[in-house]
Amino acid sequence: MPDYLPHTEEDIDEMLGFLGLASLDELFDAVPSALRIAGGLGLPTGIPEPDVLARARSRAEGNGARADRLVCFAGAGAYDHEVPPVVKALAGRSEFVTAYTPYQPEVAQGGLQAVFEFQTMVSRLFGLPIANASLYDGASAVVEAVNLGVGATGRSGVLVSAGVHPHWRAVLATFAAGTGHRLVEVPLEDGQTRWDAVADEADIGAVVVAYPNYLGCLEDLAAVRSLCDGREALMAVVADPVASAVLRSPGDWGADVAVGEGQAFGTALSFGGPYLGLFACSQAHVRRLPGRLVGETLDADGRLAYVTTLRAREQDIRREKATSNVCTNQTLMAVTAAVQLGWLGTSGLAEVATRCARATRYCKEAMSGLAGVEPLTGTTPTFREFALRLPVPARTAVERLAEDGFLAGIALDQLVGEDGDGSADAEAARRGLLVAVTERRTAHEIDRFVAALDKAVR
Amino acid sequence: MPDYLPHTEEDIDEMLGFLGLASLDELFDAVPSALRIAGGLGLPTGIPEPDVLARARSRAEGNGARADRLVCFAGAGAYDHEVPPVVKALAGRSEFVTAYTPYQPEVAQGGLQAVFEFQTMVSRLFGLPIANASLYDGASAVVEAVNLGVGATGRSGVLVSAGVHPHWRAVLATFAAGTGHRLVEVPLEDGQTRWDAVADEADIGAVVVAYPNYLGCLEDLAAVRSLCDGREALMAVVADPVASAVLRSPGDWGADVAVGEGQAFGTALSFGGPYLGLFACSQAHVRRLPGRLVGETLDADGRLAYVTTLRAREQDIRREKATSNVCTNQTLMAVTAAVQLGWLGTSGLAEVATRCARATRYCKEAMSGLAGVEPLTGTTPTFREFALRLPVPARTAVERLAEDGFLAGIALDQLVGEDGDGSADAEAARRGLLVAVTERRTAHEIDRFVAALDKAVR
Amino acid sequence: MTDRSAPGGRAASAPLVGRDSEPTIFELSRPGRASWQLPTTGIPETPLEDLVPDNHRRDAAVDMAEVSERDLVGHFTRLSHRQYSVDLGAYPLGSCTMKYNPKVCDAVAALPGLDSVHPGAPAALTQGWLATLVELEEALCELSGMAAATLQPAAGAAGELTGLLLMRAFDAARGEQRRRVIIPDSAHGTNPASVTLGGYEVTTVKSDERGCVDIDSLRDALDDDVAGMMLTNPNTLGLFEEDIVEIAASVHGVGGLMYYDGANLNAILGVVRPGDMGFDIVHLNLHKTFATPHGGGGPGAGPVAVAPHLTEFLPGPRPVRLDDPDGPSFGWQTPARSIGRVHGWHGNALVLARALAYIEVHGGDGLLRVAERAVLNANWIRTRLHGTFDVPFDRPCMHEVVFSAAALHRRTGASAHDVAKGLIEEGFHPPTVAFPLIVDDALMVEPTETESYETLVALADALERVAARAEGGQLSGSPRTTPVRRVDEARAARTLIPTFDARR
Amino acid sequence: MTDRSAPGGRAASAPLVGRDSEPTIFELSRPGRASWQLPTTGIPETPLEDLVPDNHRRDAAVDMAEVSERDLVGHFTRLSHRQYSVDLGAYPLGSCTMKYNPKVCDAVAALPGLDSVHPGAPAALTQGWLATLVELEEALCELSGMAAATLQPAAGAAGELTGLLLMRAFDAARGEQRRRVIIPDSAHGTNPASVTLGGYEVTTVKSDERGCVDIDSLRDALDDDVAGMMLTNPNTLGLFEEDIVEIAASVHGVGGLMYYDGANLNAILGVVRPGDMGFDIVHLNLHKTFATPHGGGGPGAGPVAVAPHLTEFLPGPRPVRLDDPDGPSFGWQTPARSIGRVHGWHGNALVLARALAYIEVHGGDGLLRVAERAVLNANWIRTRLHGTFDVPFDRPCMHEVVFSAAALHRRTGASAHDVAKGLIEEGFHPPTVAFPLIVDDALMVEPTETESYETLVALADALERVAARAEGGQLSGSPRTTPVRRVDEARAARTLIPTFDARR
Ligand SMILES: Cc1ncc(COP(=O)(O)O)c(C=O)c1O
Ligand SMILES: Cc1ncc(COP(=O)(O)O)c(C=O)c1O
Repeated sequence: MPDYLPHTEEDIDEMLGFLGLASLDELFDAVPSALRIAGGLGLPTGIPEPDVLARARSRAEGNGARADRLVCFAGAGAYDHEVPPVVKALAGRSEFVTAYTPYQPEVAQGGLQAVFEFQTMVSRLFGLPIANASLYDGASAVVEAVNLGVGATGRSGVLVSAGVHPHWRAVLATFAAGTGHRLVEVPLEDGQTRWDAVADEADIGAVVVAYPNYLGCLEDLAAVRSLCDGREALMAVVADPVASAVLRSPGDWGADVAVGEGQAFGTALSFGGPYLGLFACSQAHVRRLPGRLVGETLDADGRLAYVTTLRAREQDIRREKATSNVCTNQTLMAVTAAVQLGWLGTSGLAEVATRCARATRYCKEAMSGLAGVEPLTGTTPTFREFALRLPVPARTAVERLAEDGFLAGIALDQLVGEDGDGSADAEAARRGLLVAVTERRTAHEIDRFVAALDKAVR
Repeated sequence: MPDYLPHTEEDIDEMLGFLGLASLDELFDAVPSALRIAGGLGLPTGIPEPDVLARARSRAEGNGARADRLVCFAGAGAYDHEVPPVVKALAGRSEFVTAYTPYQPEVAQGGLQAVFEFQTMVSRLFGLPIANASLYDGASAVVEAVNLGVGATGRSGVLVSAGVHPHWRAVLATFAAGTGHRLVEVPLEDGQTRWDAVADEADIGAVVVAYPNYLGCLEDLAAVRSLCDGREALMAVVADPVASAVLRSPGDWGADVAVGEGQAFGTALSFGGPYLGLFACSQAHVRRLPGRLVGETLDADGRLAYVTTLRAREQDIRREKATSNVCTNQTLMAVTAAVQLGWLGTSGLAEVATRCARATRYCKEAMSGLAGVEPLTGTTPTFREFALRLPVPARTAVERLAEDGFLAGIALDQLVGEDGDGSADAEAARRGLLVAVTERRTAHEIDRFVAALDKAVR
Repeated sequence: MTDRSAPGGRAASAPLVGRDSEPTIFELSRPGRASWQLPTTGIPETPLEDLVPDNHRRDAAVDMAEVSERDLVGHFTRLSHRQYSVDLGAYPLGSCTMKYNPKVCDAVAALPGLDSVHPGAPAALTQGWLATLVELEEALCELSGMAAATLQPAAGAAGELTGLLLMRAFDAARGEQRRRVIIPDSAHGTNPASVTLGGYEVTTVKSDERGCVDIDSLRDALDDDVAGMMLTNPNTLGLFEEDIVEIAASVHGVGGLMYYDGANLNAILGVVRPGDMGFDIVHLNLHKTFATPHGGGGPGAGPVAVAPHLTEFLPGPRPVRLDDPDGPSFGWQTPARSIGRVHGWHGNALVLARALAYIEVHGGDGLLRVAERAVLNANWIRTRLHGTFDVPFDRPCMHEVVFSAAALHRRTGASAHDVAKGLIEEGFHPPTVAFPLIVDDALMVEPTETESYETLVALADALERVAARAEGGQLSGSPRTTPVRRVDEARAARTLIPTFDARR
Repeated sequence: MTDRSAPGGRAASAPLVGRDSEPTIFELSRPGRASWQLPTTGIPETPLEDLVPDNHRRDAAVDMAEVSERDLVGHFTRLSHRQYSVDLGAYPLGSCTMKYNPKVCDAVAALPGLDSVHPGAPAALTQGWLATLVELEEALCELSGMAAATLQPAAGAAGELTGLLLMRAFDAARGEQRRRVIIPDSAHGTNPASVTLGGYEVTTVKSDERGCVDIDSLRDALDDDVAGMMLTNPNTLGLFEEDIVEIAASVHGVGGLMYYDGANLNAILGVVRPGDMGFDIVHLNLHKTFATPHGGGGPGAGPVAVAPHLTEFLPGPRPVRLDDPDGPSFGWQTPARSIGRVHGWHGNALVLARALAYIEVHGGDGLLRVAERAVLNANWIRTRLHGTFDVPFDRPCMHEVVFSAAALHRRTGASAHDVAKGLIEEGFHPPTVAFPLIVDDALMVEPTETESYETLVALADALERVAARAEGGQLSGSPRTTPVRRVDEARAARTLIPTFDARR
């Protein structure tokens, strides 16, 4: 059966002859024979495409949680938003999909311009003049924001609100082991960060706050700005970009850096990746910007052209002194986001955000009426996600609701840590359910969901 | 909610102003007001895309016979062949999909060259030097073949083998009402045409035979050629293009015209359309060729170029004297076929045909062993399809087997006519089941199918 | 410039990096290379010799191109870069209605539950498809003002022929055998061709100085040998036949039927219905009005809707609603005096599904907006270019406008054809040229409703620049910027090379 | 030539009909136009004022482009025509492994049962995904000769950093705090950058005259402050480090770990495994070796596989097989001394699914063929162009070969950069230039296994023509045939315009 290799027997013979070799094996003469794999790899032999597809389909059948089967109320940074066929068709064009990083701008104007437009859109959304061409995901964008903050101030202390997504804080902590940043977690109360709890912390280079935070709550960013002013620390806002469509922008609140997860703009749930790390900052920090940046310029004929720029920051030139080690990023998702935002436009973007807020309010109100169910974050305003305290473990509720056709949300203890630590907090987390409601959810779905939850928690 | 119309209110005002009109309504002043629709169309108002998709999905759910749910043993001119993702990706490129007929060759070289390649492939497959750019489907190709034959000979009698697909014969008959052709059906015996039954027919312009015929049987084309020679009639072969990959080509048998249904080359079952009418003929008849033809030429710089040619045959120039009224054809399916045949190549095309023959043989042998089940066409060799006589009505068998997960085939009486005519033949047809087995069917599927049939006919 | 048609994986043949030709797939081919992969089946590998009798078996495999999947992809992707399309830019081909087609319709047509259904499966297992067809038929009847429709015809021309056979059947049923069908001289070429195939003779009536059917000529042509008249309205000049009621009455007066060529329906969606104008038979070009992409030449679909007195003749079997509360909701039915099948199965089903999606997403309100914007756009172009080209029939048009470059031609030697080639250099696909035949050097512009005001302005600016270049005698070398320059059509017909094998 | 960036639906900005610029989407925008459509939900239309407190609400909507769906499609389709890609032609970028990616992998990634799964759904509802991840991990371990792997890292560089943190954790667990990591001077830039982020200092060792690690320099650099060494093998010159066993032994000898940068794994698939060479930590660039299309810059995936002594430090939670015969087959587990998460969820899952499909379709046998053909192609190019460009380290290479245009540069003034631009005019994407840094005027060619012999010949011919043009001093104006000509990179950095709003 053919594979993807075009070499005919004659090709191989002719090429080997040209090289003066007798066999393909001799190509590997440099490899010490003692190291060579004897008897072939311990992998099955290749199977034809249709069989591969059939296997993938059967695995896919094993995913009960498909959004086309369970109505999705899960969020926590990954949202079931509308992606129209037109966006898939455009972002899926093979020129965008099968290109490399635009090292040769003359034949990469298409991708470069799309990223330039993406940068402009992110810059406008976050209210900051500089936005890069993407990072891996929201988590990695937070890491880079902290690195920038510490690098810019020379102070390694970082205040991190506990409202930042638990996974992202975990990633921050992992990488801080290398960079040596001193992360100080700032606790929440009723869904808002208690900055006063860390009033004594000194030597702070950056303050990180999420807006809205992972419990869906709006934080007081004016307070964060003055905290930063007082300490000459950089203010880094982890912004939900859909919320940013109706909330005051990070830039407007005075943020130096704004980061976020861009999955909501045209990328499927995809079991968590590839997603899209958004990164924007003020002009002052452009030379510390991680990742790639596209700029406008002219060609030899004076014609407008685009090119990756300020390359001197990057590791291929700067090596161990680079501002970041990011090389391959998530350009295709950035192009996708540009297409999706182009499709939404000014009114559609606002409309999606407004509809999310409406649907969330509708759902939250209905749920608060259920016996034994109460909001976890008191009366703090939430945007498109909220946390409930259930009378039963949230995991149990999720399990039961799956049988009724709903992915009910994310059990907080699953998000916070795999096992919990047996404390009272852990017990609270076990009963916490995080529910997200996007513009795709209908009143009918929500009504049924509320009824099913009512039944499930009895 | 936005629709697809780009006009803003200001655009409309400005444009109306430029035209000196006060309202959009005035654009229709030429339409007598008595005729104007009062109170709008009796259609629902528009619904947004996601709702449209949801409705289409729910209709799709209503199709139990989807080939992704029922294992498909149905054929009769529409086959469940392998179409790889790469063919869908290429044939689905929007440049091919959203272009018009190539009236301006300078900006249509892509589509023109693809059709030129398609013509070459069909010409090679059918063993005839001329092939057109496609007709609507197999049925319409037969009609055009007959029109060409009658036109070329000036004789309106046409011998049509009863082995030609019953629907296609029906279409022939429908259109013969206009053209006045005298169609003479030639009966089958054991799946082969009894030409002797029409030995006395005179004034014959064309003889039409299918190879293999709709019951899957191979016909004696040498006999047809001598029949045509004796009457100076044109020999028109309705060829299954997959079978042509391993059978002697129509051209090789001496056919003047070869037509066929090209769905098997990359087009989905699609509930019967759009499919692809294949048409090839000898050099002698090129000026009677129906439909479009792409030819090679040069541009002003002497560069190779493609263009639709011999346009003088076509109705936009020839009007009532045109060789055919076909204007819009099935170019996209022709391009698809070129891609699919490019993917198959010499070896793959032969392989598909061989595998069909093998799978059919495997299935036929297993079925002939079933109690009460016997082949309908005796020992006549069949290729990738065969007919069985069942002890129960075939429709009943199809119904029962659907419950076991199979689309068991096509009940012959359904194919021959909606209601049958109550005769003994009709009774035979009622118990006839036409089974097709493509290269996609596995031994396991066939074994299960045979077992299920065994159960179903008891 | 040389004609390098070298094999190898260069993108040179894509316009992106130059204007070299793309070799044919046969030139990229190399024996022994392949890209197919087929499923594992476990079926015994019986040799072909045991499966096909010797006298039927071909000696050698059919020689196809042999390429790797990589080269297949390169080849067709590069070809696609040599092809203009609606998705790349405006395509103002008159009579063709090259509007933008919403991608949601593609998504509907690609649903596995629609595209993988065998057409011969029993009705009980295809209820979703039957519902699709019936709902579409009902919508088309509402839009055309007719009683019932067949969805079988695969294109407009197939619809025309179907309609003419319906006329025949109607005639025959009343014991007549009329011989003539009237068409205006402005009619599309498929009309007369279909008339012939329908077994009728064409009687052509002239257009008057307003571009409409000349009523007197029509009256002269009418007698009881006339089976009917074929007409588009708006006609192929983009003009509404204001006397349509009178025309229909005259034809009906001699016992003829009125046939509506629906290729121009886009102009009157929701405004006026063919049935209300007096038509008895209507074909609709779904690939024009209802946004099926044209596929570079097809597929389309040409359903035919008819007035009550003709429904019993419609092709069958037809998808119908059933009444049985216990059985399935939809089934097949063949009308009592059906003319028979006109398609191998049920018509171009996926095109029909797209059309239904298009109608649903627009709704009755949206379809009216379609017509309004289409007509607005055409009139804006007409008025704007009024001084640049002649407008032979100079009054408000419907969805398209026919200019004439005849005066320009006489003055500068640049024909409509040259103008078209000049416009290509400006980045636009040209309008239709040389149709309708009754206008010398016709340039037929149909902007469609999906083009924006800015695009219209840019198009008009471009046409003005081209006209100015014509005055300067600079058009003959156009286009210069395309993958190939002006193509020698005469040579193609003279030295016919219809396949790679015919190349010398 | 003017820089007309006019709005309007022209395809002029597509190379098909010319070289005009495509306006930005913001220039195509017009207030009030839109293309979004959202589902009908029946949810009460509470005003935003009641949903978001005043002090949090923004005053005005974010100003985005406002275009119709038609213009959106035109814009991005035209942009796509201004973008080179593997699907259009050969892309011999050294170190990047731009092979053709089978479309079947795209089809797998697009399955609704994979791409619509929420990453936070419980394990019981995501068994198919867990199976995918576990099977991929097992295959990668077999290919690399390692014991276990994390699939979380989103790209090669993320994998590197993960690997360095594993080193730290390993060090810490044995109560040490080593400070240095050794890398060769030929290493990819991400290596040193990752070392810094991992909290280590970089010690660079020189390459010897054969292009390999200089063993003596290495020995000099080694002491018990060395946490480990990062190496690719074949190295970035495309050469196999023949002394790898000795190198590994030396590093292990001082208690250091060996890190394998798997970006070049394509060369040795099925031939030799990093584990067998003595490596302890291996990252794999799935987007290079395992055929995920590179997306114009990403996404990729950089799983990290480790030897048994490091598995307990791997990031978590990890997908694992479970033993419980009654429960689900797969679950999540966090290793005892895990360094923690390195990704927001589970890694670039759809990329991982593609890689598994790629491995399955090739199988163990096919992957060996991949390596053989890749190496064959590179050596053919090396030998063929041997006389045209210098080959600084002139001996059999693996999957890529580094030429130097230094001599040509001195002689003619044409740099590697100029050669690259000249090659574009020939229809090919250029090789990597200016990397690796230790070669002057480097031209690094990696043909990959999916390019045919004919393509190699065409590429070599083209490079020879370019070299000849360089001798004739004709390269400085290249490329002439592209949508834009040579781009002023310095100006972009000098006058930074990173957004449309920064345009003056
Ligand atoms: C006015 C008119 N009538 C009829 C037709 C024929 O339709 P089709 O091409 O679908 O056969 C066309 C198509 O161009 C047309 O424009
Ligand atoms: C040798 C080598 N190492 C590491 C990398 C970094 O991988 P990534 O771009 O996936 O981060 C690359 C990518 O170009 C490479 O070529």
